[in-house]
Amino acid sequence: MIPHMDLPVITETPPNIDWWLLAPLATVFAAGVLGVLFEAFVPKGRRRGIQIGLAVLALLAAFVLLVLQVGSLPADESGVTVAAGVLAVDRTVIFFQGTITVLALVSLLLISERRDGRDAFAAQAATVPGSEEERAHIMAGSQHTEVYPLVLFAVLGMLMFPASNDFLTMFIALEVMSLPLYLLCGLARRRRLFSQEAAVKYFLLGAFSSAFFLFGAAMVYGYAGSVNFGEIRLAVEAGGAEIFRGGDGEPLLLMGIGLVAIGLLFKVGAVPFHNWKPDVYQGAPTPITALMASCTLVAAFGALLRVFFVPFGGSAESWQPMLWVVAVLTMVVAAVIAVTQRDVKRLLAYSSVVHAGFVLTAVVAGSTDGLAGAMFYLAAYGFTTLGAFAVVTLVRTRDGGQELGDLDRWAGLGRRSPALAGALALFLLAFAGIPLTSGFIGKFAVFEAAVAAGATPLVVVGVLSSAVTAFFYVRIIVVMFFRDPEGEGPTVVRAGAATGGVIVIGVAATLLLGLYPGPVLDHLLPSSEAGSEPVAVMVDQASTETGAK
Amino acid sequence: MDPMNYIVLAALLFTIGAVGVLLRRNAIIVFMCVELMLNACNLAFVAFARMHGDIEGQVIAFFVMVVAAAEVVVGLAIIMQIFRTRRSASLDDANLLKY
Amino acid sequence: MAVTSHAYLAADPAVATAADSAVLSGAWLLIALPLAGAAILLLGGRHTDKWGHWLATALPVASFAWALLVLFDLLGRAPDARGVSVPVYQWFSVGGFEAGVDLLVDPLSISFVLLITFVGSLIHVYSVGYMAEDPGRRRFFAYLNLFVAAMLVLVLADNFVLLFLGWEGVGLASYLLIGFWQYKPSAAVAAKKAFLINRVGDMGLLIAIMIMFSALGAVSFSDVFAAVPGASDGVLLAIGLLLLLGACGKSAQLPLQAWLLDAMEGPTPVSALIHAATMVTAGVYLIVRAGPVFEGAPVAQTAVTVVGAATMLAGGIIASAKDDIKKSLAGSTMSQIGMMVLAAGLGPVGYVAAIAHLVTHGFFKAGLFLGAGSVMHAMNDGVNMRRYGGLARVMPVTFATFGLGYLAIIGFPLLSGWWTKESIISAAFGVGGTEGMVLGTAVIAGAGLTAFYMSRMVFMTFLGGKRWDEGVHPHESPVSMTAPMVVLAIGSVALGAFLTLGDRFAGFLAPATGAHPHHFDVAHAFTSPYGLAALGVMVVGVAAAWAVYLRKPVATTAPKGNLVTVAASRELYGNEINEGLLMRPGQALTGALLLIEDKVIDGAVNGLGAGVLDSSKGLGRAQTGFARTYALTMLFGAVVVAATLAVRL
Amino acid sequence: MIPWLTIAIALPAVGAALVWALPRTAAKASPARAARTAEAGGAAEAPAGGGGVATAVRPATTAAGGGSAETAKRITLGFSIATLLVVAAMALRFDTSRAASLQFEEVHPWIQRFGVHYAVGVDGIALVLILMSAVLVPLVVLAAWNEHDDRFDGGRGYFALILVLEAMMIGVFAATDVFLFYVFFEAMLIPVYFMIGRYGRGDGRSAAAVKFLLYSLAGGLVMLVSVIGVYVIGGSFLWTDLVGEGSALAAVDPATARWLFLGFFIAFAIKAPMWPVHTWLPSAAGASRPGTAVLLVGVLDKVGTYGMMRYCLELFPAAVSWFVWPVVGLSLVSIIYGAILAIGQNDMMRLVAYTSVSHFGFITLGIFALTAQGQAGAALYMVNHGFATGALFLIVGFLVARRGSSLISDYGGVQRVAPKLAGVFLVTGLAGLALPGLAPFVSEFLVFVGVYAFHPAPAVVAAVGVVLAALYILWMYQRTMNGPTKEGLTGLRDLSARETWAVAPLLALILVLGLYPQPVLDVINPAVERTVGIGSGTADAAADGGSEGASGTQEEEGDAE
Repeated sequence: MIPHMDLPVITETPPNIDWWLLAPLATVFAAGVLGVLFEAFVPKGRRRGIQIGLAVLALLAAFVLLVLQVGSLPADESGVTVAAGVLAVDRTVIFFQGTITVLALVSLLLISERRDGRDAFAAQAATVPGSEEERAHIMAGSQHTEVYPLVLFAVLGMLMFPASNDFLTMFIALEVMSLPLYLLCGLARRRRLFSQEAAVKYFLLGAFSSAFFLFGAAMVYGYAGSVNFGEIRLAVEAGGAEIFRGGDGEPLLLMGIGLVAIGLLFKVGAVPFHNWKPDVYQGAPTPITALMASCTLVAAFGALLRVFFVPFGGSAESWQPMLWVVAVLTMVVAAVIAVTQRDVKRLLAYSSVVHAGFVLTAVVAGSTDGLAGAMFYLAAYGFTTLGAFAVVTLVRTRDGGQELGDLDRWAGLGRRSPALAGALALFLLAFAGIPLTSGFIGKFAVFEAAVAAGATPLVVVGVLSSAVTAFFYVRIIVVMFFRDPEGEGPTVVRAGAATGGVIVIGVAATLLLGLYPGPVLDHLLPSSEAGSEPVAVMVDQASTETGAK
Repeated sequence: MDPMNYIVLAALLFTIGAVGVLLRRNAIIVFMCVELMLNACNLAFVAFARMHGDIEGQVIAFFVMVVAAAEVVVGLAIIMQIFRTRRSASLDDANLLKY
Repeated sequence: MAVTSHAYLAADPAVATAADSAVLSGAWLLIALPLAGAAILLLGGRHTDKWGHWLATALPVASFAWALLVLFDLLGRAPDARGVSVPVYQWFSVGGFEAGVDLLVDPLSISFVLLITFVGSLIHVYSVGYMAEDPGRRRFFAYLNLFVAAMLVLVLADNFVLLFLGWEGVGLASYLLIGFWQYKPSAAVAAKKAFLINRVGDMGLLIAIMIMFSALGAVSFSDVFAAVPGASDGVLLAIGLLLLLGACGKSAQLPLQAWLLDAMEGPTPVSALIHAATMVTAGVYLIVRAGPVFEGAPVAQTAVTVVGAATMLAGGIIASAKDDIKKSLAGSTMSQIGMMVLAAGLGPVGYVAAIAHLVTHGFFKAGLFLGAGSVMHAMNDGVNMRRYGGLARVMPVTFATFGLGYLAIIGFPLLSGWWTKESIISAAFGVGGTEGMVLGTAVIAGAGLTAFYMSRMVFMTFLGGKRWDEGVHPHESPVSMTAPMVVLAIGSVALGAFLTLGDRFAGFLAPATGAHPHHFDVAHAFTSPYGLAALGVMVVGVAAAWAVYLRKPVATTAPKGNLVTVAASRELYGNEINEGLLMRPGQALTGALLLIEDKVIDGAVNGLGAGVLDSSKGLGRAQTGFARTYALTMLFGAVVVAATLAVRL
Repeated sequence: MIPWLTIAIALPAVGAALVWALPRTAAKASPARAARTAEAGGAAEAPAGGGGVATAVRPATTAAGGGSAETAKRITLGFSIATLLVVAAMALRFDTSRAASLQFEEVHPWIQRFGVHYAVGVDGIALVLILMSAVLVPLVVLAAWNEHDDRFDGGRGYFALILVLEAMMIGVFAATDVFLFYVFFEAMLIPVYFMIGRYGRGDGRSAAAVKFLLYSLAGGLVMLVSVIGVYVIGGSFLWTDLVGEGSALAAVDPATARWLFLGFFIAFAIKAPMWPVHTWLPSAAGASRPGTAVLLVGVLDKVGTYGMMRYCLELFPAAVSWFVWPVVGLSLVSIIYGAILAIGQNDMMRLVAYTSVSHFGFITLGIFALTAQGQAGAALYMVNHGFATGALFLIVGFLVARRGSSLISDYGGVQRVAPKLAGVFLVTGLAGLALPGLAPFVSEFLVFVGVYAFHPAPAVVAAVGVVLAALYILWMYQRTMNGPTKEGLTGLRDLSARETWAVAPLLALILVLGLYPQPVLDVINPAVERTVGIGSGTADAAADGGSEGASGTQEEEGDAE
């Protein structure tokens, strides 16, 4: 029977909302709203400091709350749903949210970094590039402190995305996450034309894809009679809502899966839904690129894993072939294209596409180990990629102006500033999956899951493509260390405390997760003791009332 | 009549929107096509809600409208910005970033 | 019968213990002494320049002395107890494969030891004078000592692996000594050539050892020979032929003869010791030592005799045409060793004859070489006999000694060569049948050739008119050089008789080489038809040489000559054949492989890389920068997704 | 009990950290100076820089080296010697009677989730290989002493990398956990990659480094699949759990076993290097400093052959028989092909590299002959080859240090001016052509005997390599050392004391192991018997009756003793 029929009753006894479990999201949300208010009421001069403080505090608080929540989760069952079943809270979700919060904090360091009083963002985005008033604004040293509230909202969306327990919430989370990012992409201080173009492309394609997602959600709703993941799971097992008991609902479900998949694969940037990534990564202000490359990817995969494992978990054999094809395409095509890239940010964009492909192999595995592998991979990759982008922000053209994207002009960096180049080299080796770095453990985790699930051919493709990727990572090292600097070579602006901190954190995480991943793997990640089916560790209550304790 | 027809209509609208995105150069119109796709989704939700005989789908439609509105705000801002810079709203003019 | 003839080899040899006799258990000193000399001189460096050569000379002498003690010790035993194996230490062993550093002291090996150490010592003495001015004298003596040590290992080894060690050791020593004047490119090339061709032979020996182990299950003489009766003919034949290949390499037998004449680039003492008296005879030793195997493989034996006969004649022909005195002697060496190999191929009958001739040849050939060396010394290192002549008066001692050696080698009755050559001839005919006839005749022909070219050499060098280059003032050599020549001359005269009369040597060797029916009868040697024939051809040979080279003056430059003489002087085109058959194809192959490596194997990899790059550029094109194209690709993606999902329907 | 292996691994690692931690005086060089040294360095890197180079290098080094470079070398030498002492002390405690079983075992859980342990231990083969590595490193350091023409850190980084590499080399031989082995196996590439690309010789060095890395990485990644497969099937990474009848891995069906075997084998074949995946070696050797080449060819490549014995054979006995003949075939090609190409080379470094291709052919041949002699010979060959080829590379290095070129055509008549150097060169060369009395002979001979017992044909074909070896060594020697002395070489220095000390120990080892190898064999044999047990059955299948019967009896006798 369908619980919604007696909706009026609920209005009399309002659903019990567990604020404690909602607290992290609420904190970030509140901070965002507060930030907007500050924009309105705090005088220009003081805004920046306050905004940064607010954002950092909010994220820290959120993280602490998340850590505390782990304790308060019922030990026996995998987790609970809150707010009338729209959000799920289980250990997987908390891991994703925790990772996102930390990564967001780190990238916030990058965002807040500024050199001789100028951060990475346009003085006044509304002004036309090269125009008089732009110059005036620059002179006046005006700046967009709205960046911080926007980041907070984006993070809010990211935190909701993997936690949503129905398609509507997920759609909203998707938009809450994306809309601020669309704007942030357009705010670069230098090369603003690139930045604006990136924003437009990201926005239109993003909207396009979310339309697909939504239509898919509609189809699923049509098939299952509900958008709640738990309900859908039951419906899939039952063969559809009772109007389809004839069993002719299958096409709807498949359409739904497909369209929803498109929306999510776009966000993770899987081939052939990846085109936006290189352009946007290159055009956006590097700190924002870092944010997207780390946090957004984690969030998007969190959602993707949830969708494929919980509501569609019952019909794995129907979507697995699709993911096989996409994964192969992603790993091969992106790796091959990347080989000839010249711009470091585009290169990193393609590399993130390839890594998305590797994670997809774990999704294909469709097992708890796969889930765990993907989670570890994403966390490890997030830190490494943040570090890499941090290094990118430091390498500038001779005139000290904009970042130097062209790799060929990085020659001799390794001899000029060994520490920086060494750090980048470490990150690249981690991307390439060399042992003793986190990248290797991650690769091993996902591939192990895939092989265990019988997807060995996929893994073979994976290792071959990672051999290809190794080629261009190694090429950067060659340029930095083995070539003599042409002329004066690039300048390296002194790393501010923030950027330096980011790099140090990146190095530390990369090495630590590579040398001693045990604690994370054993304690933070779901283990297959609970059951080889991922749903065993992901909450999937059908009833909307279980949020009540 | 068979409520399934509404679904077909929704699919039709969705397709028209998608094709529009592919064919039109003007950013504004492309964006409107996306809105059309969203509305197709709404129609589908409502129709299904009717078929299932509950109101969940209809509620969703309202949420979607709100989101769409928010999207319009952000979208127009971005498009305006690039329009002012380039004095053109044509998507094809904006291709500095490639290869 | 092979086994019975090698009675003590088949039975486990009496293992010498210290209690048994200190002399025997100390047999390793024979090797250790010269080896120590080499080590001291090489590691000691300049410090040893003063006294190094005297030390190096003293050590072989010491070895010789010890060898004498060993000899008497053996003589003091019952003939069948004269084969004593002296284990020193275990070299290496793996799962049933045993290779020990074990020495086998028996009549055969000890005769070689005596020859090597005695002649070796003399040559050391000679070299003291000969190399007096050479800056590298210390190195030279070190190499000589090294050679003596290696050669002793070769003959004393109790298993084929250790024998192989000595086998390649002498090869190395010969390489070093041929190339002693390495700054002369010709010397360097000759040295390399010698080592390479020897390596081909060594490969044969190596494979033979492999077969022994896997088919006969052992590599020590006694075990191998014990296993011979049970072994299949095929195995024995294979081993025999491969051993023959090894022997050919070391003893410069056809088809591996090409290196010996070039080896004359080395200092003359080297030619005397290594390329006349000792090393080149190792092949004969190997064949005799491995007698049981060959007796088990008649075909292999025939092959041996054929090779021997062919080389004997070829060597003689070459020797007859060379104007370079040392090369001519080298040809003669080939020829004589061919004779020994032939004899060794006859089985037990020939063994003693072969070894006896080997020993006497060691003396007179060494003497001849030393004589040649002293002549060259006198002629400012000129080697062209057409620039010699009439040296008899100037260098009486050299002439006398050389002459005695000459008479000995051409088989002048009652001199050393005569006895041993006669016994070979008789052994050859002793085989009987056509084979006997053919081989015997061949040997006699060879004797004739010997008479011819040796007389030619003597006439051109010592007799006739002076044809010296201007500025050459010949003189007799110092005592340190003449003394050894005298000693060797004495040997050339007397040794043959001493060994042969009363079958002394035969009796001594019998337990090692197998009892043999043949008894040497002097009278018979003079009366028997082949005895007379041998004398006849000798006379003819001398006469012919006299007619050409003494009766009318010798041209100072070689005449064009006819096909035969040209071919002979070109060493019967041996080098050309090697070049055409091996070198050029080899170079072509190398070039081809270099190309393949670059174009095919590396090319494949690089091609792969290029392919990736191209496809990368191609796929990169899809990134047009047009948002609408991206939307299109997404739609294409949607189609892919739909298709892959539709699989389910 | 003392964790010997861990100490041996940790010691060099600590040393490396120390060397890196040194204050860098080099970077502080004034720009003008840097520029000047830049030219000097550039000149030095040109391959045929000519005699002038040797002198041109000096100012560069003095400019950059600074005090720290000198101390760096001292520290490096000290730590490498200390490591050698530790390893030697361990070897003395090694119980030869139980050489077949692992000793000095340490097992600590590392990543529980994947059942990964930090597990080390050595059997006879691993022990001798570790010893070899520990011996080579100090000598390499000594030989590379004056090779720091690097103007940015005075070669300090180079010596640090050497120590890092040593730690990993010991680790890879000691690892008894497949995952740990893989970690070292892959991680080792990085230091070598930098040693070639950053501190190498010539313009081609970065290309060569990339080629090396990609080749090895590709192989390693293929192997990763097999490693995972082993874990998924075998349920553990501990070598001790995986081998033997009872293990889940032994029960796997032959088809799967073959795939897993192949995965491992490809990686090892690339590392070894085996024809046709050998082409990275000549370019890498040609572009690397002699010291690097020693460690690369002398030790790193051994990991390939060692892996074949330890992992391919013992983990997948079911698959072995299927691979025997293909591998034997490839080995033969490697032997002949490598030798012929060596003959055709004009660059000594490349020449020696090709000779190694040929020698590795012998090693793999011996391994897959699956007879006691063959495998013992192969194991011994690994050690001997390390010493012999190592010495050869070092001496070529001395020539390069003098003349700035490794081209044979740039030399001639060296013996006249530098007899000591020429003599040492000759002896090592003779070792290279396996002259009896020198170490390589014993191993090569054992391989021959073992292979013939397995089947005559390959043994006979391989025997041709003996002749070719003589040709490539002696011809190189003739062209460089013999003949009239080339002009420009007349001033050539003979071996310095330092250089003598760098090669003398190797020569001594070559001689001793050539005349009395039994002690080493006593350590190796029992370990080998394990794998022979695997092989013999398949050998029966492969080899024909006659020779097989003999070898069979031989093995029994061997066991009896």
